[in-house]
Amino acid sequence: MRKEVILSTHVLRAGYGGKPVLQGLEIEVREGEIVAVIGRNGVGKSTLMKSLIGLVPAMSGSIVYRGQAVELLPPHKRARRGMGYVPQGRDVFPRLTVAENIAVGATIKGDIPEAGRRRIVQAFPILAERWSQRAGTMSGGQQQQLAIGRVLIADPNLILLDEPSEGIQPNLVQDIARNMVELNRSTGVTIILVEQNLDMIRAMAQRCYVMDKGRIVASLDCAALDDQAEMRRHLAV
Amino acid sequence: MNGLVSLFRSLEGSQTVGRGPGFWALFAIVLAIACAYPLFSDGYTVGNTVYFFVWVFIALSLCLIWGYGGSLSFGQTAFFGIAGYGYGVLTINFGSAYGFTFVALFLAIGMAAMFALLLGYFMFFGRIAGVFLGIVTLAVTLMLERFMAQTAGPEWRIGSARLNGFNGMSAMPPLTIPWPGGPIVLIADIGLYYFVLGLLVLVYLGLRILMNSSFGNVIVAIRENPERAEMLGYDIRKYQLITFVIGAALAGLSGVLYTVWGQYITPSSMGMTAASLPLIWVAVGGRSDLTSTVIGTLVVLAAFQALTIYGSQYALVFMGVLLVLTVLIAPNGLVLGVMNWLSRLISRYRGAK
Amino acid sequence: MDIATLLFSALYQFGDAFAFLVLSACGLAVIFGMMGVINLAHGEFIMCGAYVTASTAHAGLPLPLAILAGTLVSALVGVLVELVVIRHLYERPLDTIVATWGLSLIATQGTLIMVGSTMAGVGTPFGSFQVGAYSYSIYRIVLFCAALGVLAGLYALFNWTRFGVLARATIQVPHMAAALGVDTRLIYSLTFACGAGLAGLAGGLYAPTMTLVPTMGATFIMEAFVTVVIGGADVFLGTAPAGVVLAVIKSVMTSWQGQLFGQIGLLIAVIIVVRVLPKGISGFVLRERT
Amino acid sequence: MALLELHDLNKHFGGLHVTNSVNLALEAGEIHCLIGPNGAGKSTLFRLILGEHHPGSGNIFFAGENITALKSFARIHRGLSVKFQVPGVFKGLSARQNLEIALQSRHRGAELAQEIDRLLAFLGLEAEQVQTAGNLSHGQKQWLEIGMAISLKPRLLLLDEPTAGMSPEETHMTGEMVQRLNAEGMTVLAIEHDMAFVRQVARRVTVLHLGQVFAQGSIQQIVADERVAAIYLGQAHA
Amino acid sequence: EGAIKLGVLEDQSGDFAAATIGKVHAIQLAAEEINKAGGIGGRQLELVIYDTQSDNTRYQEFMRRVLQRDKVDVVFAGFSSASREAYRPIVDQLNGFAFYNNQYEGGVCDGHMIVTGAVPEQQFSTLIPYMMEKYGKNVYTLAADYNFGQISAEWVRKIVKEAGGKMAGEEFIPLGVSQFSQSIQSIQKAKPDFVVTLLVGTAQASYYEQAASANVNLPMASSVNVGQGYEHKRFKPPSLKDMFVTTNYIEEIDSPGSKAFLAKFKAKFPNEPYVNQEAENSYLAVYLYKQMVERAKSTKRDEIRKVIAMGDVCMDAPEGKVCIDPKSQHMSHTIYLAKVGADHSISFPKVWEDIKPYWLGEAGCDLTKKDPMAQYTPSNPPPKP
Ligand SMILES: Nc1ncnc2c1ncn2[C@@H]1O[C@H](COP(=O)(O)OP(=O)(O)OP(=O)(O)O)[C@@H](O)[C@H]1O
Ligand SMILES: Nc1ncnc2c1ncn2[C@@H]1O[C@H](COP(=O)(O)OP(=O)(O)OP(=O)(O)O)[C@@H](O)[C@H]1O
Ligand SMILES: NC(N)=O
Ligand SMILES: [Mg+2]
Ligand SMILES: [Mg+2]
Repeated sequence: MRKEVILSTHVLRAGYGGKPVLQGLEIEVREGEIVAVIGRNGVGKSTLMKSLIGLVPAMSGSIVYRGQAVELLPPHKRARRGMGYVPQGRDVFPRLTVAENIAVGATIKGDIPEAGRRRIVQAFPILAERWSQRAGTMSGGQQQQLAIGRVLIADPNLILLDEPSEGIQPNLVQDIARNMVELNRSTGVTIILVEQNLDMIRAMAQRCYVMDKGRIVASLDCAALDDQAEMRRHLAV
Repeated sequence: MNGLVSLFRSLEGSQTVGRGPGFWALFAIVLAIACAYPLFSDGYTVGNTVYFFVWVFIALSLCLIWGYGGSLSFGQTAFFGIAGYGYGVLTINFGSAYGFTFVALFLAIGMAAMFALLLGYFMFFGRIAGVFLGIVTLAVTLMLERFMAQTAGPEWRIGSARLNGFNGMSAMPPLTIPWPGGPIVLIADIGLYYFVLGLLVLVYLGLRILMNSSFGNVIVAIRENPERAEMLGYDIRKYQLITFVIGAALAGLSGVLYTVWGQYITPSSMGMTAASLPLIWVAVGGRSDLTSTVIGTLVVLAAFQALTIYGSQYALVFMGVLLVLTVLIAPNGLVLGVMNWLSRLISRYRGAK
Repeated sequence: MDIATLLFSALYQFGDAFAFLVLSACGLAVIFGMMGVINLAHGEFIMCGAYVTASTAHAGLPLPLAILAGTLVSALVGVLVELVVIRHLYERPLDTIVATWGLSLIATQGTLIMVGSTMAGVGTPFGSFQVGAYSYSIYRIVLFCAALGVLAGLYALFNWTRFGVLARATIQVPHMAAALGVDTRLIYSLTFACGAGLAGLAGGLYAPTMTLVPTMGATFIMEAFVTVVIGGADVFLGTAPAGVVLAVIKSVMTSWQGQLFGQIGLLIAVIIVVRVLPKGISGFVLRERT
Repeated sequence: MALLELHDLNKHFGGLHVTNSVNLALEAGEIHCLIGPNGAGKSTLFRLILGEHHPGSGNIFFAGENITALKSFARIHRGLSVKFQVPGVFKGLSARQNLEIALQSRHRGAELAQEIDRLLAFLGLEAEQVQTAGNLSHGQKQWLEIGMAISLKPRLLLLDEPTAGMSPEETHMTGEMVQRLNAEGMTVLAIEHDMAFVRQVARRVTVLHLGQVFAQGSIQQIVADERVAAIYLGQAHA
Repeated sequence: EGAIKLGVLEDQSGDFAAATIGKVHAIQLAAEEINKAGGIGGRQLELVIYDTQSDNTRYQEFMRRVLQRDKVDVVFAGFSSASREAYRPIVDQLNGFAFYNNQYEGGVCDGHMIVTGAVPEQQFSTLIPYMMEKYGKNVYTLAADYNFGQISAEWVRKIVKEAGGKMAGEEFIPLGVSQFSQSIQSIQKAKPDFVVTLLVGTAQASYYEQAASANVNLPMASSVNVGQGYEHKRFKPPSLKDMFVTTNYIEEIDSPGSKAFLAKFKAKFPNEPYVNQEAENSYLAVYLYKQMVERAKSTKRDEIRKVIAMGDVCMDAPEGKVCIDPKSQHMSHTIYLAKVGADHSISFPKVWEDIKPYWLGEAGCDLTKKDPMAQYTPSNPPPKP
């Protein structure tokens, strides 16, 4: 039996200051899937993620999440319905400690759940080591780990990951990919992944949207990523 | 001809709104009107316009330091006051003969600039930035005010000039041009009007050239990201200090002109209210553009005066409402907002053609 | 005069200066430190608290309840102001200078028009006590205790409660806080209300000891700003030590050379502290970690 | 003679020993990559070289001159330039203005305009030149910052994760760019986690771990080093 | 000939509003009465009123406006001395004519100005000796730290010394200060017999409440409180207990003239919180102006000054008889000693009639001969001819 559609967009247009970046974009993601979104710099991948979580308002079109239209909801309500967002560039709270950053991530849970805490410090031991360091003083890669941990703590149903491998050491990229896949297997969490790191996509995603100029131009099987000709056709610079 | 073109080119650039023949034609028209209108107007209007012009210099100084340079300064009125008192002390002691009032004008501005050099060195080389800069400058200003306010006693005199405490210093001679047939005294009327208008045009154009030069670029770069600017090899402290001193000189010019206009200067010119008003004018106009600052300052001054005249007890309430609405409706400042909107309209119109 | 009397009088003067500095500054510190908003209408929130306290006291409410009423009304006005004006300005904090300046004009003149140019005072409760040759007002001790209480309460609120963490997160990266499920609008409203309420509390507490006029807020402003600046961006690590340092400077300078020196001493302290610790006291405390 | 020499550089943050007696010599004309786990102290080392942080002890020599006590801008004047890990563009200014500010100390007038155009084309940002830099996408900001860094024509270019957020093709292009600049005589020190890039450009690689130089050698030697695989590369690259 | 225009520049908002709104009302009342009774020499009196918002620059703007644009015949302007000094150069420059209807530190010797308020020699030469006789010779002064406070304190010092007393201490308080714990202690330490409080502005008035709650319990003497800021009405009793004030008018004065004035005032402005001395000064100034214009048959300043020079410009004001001194163009007053009781009721232990503003004239200011357009102080007197 095919799983339910957890998230879909219909002719979604969204952008900044009246100028749409997303030009009638359509995606459909099923429960438990890991879907990657790829595309060149500036085509609108991050804009898509932001409009899914609600940080960039939809100008027209709709976003349906678990059967309900959410495009008019503010971000915090979407988060409360189970969406989690790891932004590009990390955006940790610089003057809060690691612990406090995670506490904010856990806001919809109330307190930091002990099980969740154990899970993330297992995945990212550095977080436990630096539990009361101010996040702004962590190294780039440490911040990235914190940003991911901060979202996982709330047990989201859908995780929006915007270039999570950026700035992370290679062996940890593999670990993160493995961890996320494991999480996906064990909890059925759905993941939308924007990535440039093909290894990570291969390690995680089953399906892959190719984006260009604010539209989805192809939906591929991730196996196709190895097909140089196919890739060049879509991502030609 | 080529020189003229390159002069115009240096007046335009990405740091200032307004370019091209259209803008300069408008500028020429406005200037012509400004030159002609005293001939058709009464003494009060002319004197009052001079009064408005006087404040434009301090507004421009803040536009430079805050709008372009990103350093919030509550200290402009300190420079204003120092130069005002400086002019008073000099001219009361040495009189107005042989054009000394103009020497005093420059010396007084020099005093303000020197003070700014000292204060600025202390702040910028101590890497004080942001609100802290605003507060240090405010503290200095208030200290000057408190100090001057208590100088009523006879012991507070410099030469024959009594500082005269809170009541303020008065009876300094106005600007006086020595002339064969008897000196020409520039009281707050046509003479002073043309003098101040001339200064205003010079300062405005001069600042346009400055801000569109590579110096201006660096100033703006420091506002946007001081660390990056330094990593491009600019000694940001020097640039900030120079801007601060230029700004102080402009504020000082304002102070001297104010003193000359009313033959009066008082510690309350350096008080909390006086310190915040230029911020208001500049912010309402649009702090990151010279033209907006000039227009904005004149508009706010005129509007507030008109409100005070016709608004009776509601005047201050209206002013408050006006300020709040401006900030809410025109995020970049009223004048800059309107100008941007106009230029969008024009480019759309051009595009349609 | 014996040492004990001298010591007590020095302590009393210190406590008095401390209370005034801290109570003046707390509301401002919360709004500036937490939200980055420079609230030039701070004095008017104080005035609001004082006016409400005085009028409810005239109406027969016991003073503590009247002060509570003053605090609450100020907080409510704060919510309103936040909703209508401040909310739209978080992206451009410098514009809040203009907006709050405007609000302060409206508040001062509006009060003058609606309530009149003065309001009758309520009188200071509790009377006085004698130590050595001097007699002191008991109420001043109450003010000192109130200042300590407010500091402790604030510290607990912002460091030990979830609200505190969420508020600080919201101020730092608002969009990210929202994306993590924080209702940022609510947080903003509550924080601003907290600052406004604290200003109102200061007004209410000082109402019995002061002239009640629409412009009364102005007399708190300088002390408030000075304390906040010396404290630095982190309200809770900064305000208390700043209050201590400044109260010492102020009370020593004032008793030595009079009020003018007390005030000039404060201003010089600002300049020196900012020069030595460009990020204020809290910046210094946190320097290792930033 | 080495262009850049670090002698026993130490830096502490509170109790954390972030760089621990780092010694490093960079020959003029080489492309050197600095790799190492997150938090190893790589970015901190850059900040020390640039004068953003000051070392607790140790010395920095650039072209034979001890620059340890110089202010940042003075080091830039000596011929250093940097692209930071988190792009620090002038957010409120257009992309074009950003480049103008970087280029104006070396070019004037019409020549400056041409130079900007050339650079914009080179960075692929022509379409975005009037866009406010703060509104560029992450990758575009990276490109812009790289453009600003190279426009100073430094003797030593420091790149902190230049290809983060770039697609494989773009990473490759960046590599080619670095090689071209190097051919023109620029020495490059780059921090990267992207091994494809490191393989492409690096002649020598230094691995930093826990603030110490952990290994050094050619890329082949480093990749073959099991200890490096254990702490950093993992199996995929081994 | 049209109406006679009287410009009014007073602070109806801002810091000083509490003490000055009543001045505007008093002028309006007088103008209405005069106009009902046929005007000034048959010409109606027209008021041109601007709110100067307790802001010196507004005085400068509007003084120009009333003189040049509105072309008024005379201006009534100013509360604080700073505001007066701000507009005075403009009046001089534009050859205007202005009344300053305020009690102040004294010393303005300017032919373009008439001052109807009381000056230190009138208030202190009466008050200080009385207090010293009654309470003792050890005097402490607490004064606002600006011209008014400093010059008044100088007067107090001089008079105390002349009367064989001694200054137990002196403190000057910057304007806007509202906290007095340390000052209160300094006073207690000095153990004076009474305190002269020359506190100006609403903030400084907080002293009384704070001193009372610390149980200072010393008699107080003032030339400025009660008469100007009606503190006895605003503070809860007994904080002003045993305060003695010399004033030329307050609404409690129980003479027929005062009662009639008060009745008319309250009828027209029922919400007026208090009718203070500045209101009465302003009120009588309008009538004084009427008299002078009618006698001069002109509104020209020079003609009016000729009338003043005769030395008999007097009138029966609500306070009693007042006359203009030709040398200084200041006014003689009836000085009332007001005593504030424990319940804040006012009694008048003593009244001095026809106290002259003698100092300027004696020091060498003679406007009938020479117009220096300057302000002098006891330590900076006019140059001897
Ligand atoms: N705040 C903003 N205001 C205006 N335009 C923006 C803003 N943010 C991004 N853009 C523009 O929108 C387009 C898409 O940006 P987006 O960040 O979605 O790209 P992206 O696909 O994520 O690129 P990258 O791979 O570089 O992260 C870009 O051209 C960018 O310049
Ligand atoms: N101001 C500071 N206060 C405390 N610790 C700091 C500070 N700055 C950096 N650190 C710590 O120093 C270590 C080195 O940081 P650095 O940014 O140099 O790492 P990096 O090697 O660049 O890592 P990445 O690859 O993740 O960017 C980290 O553990 C970081 O948490
Ligand atoms: N004139 C006064 N009281 O300032
Ligand atoms: Mg992106
Ligand atoms: Mg790094």
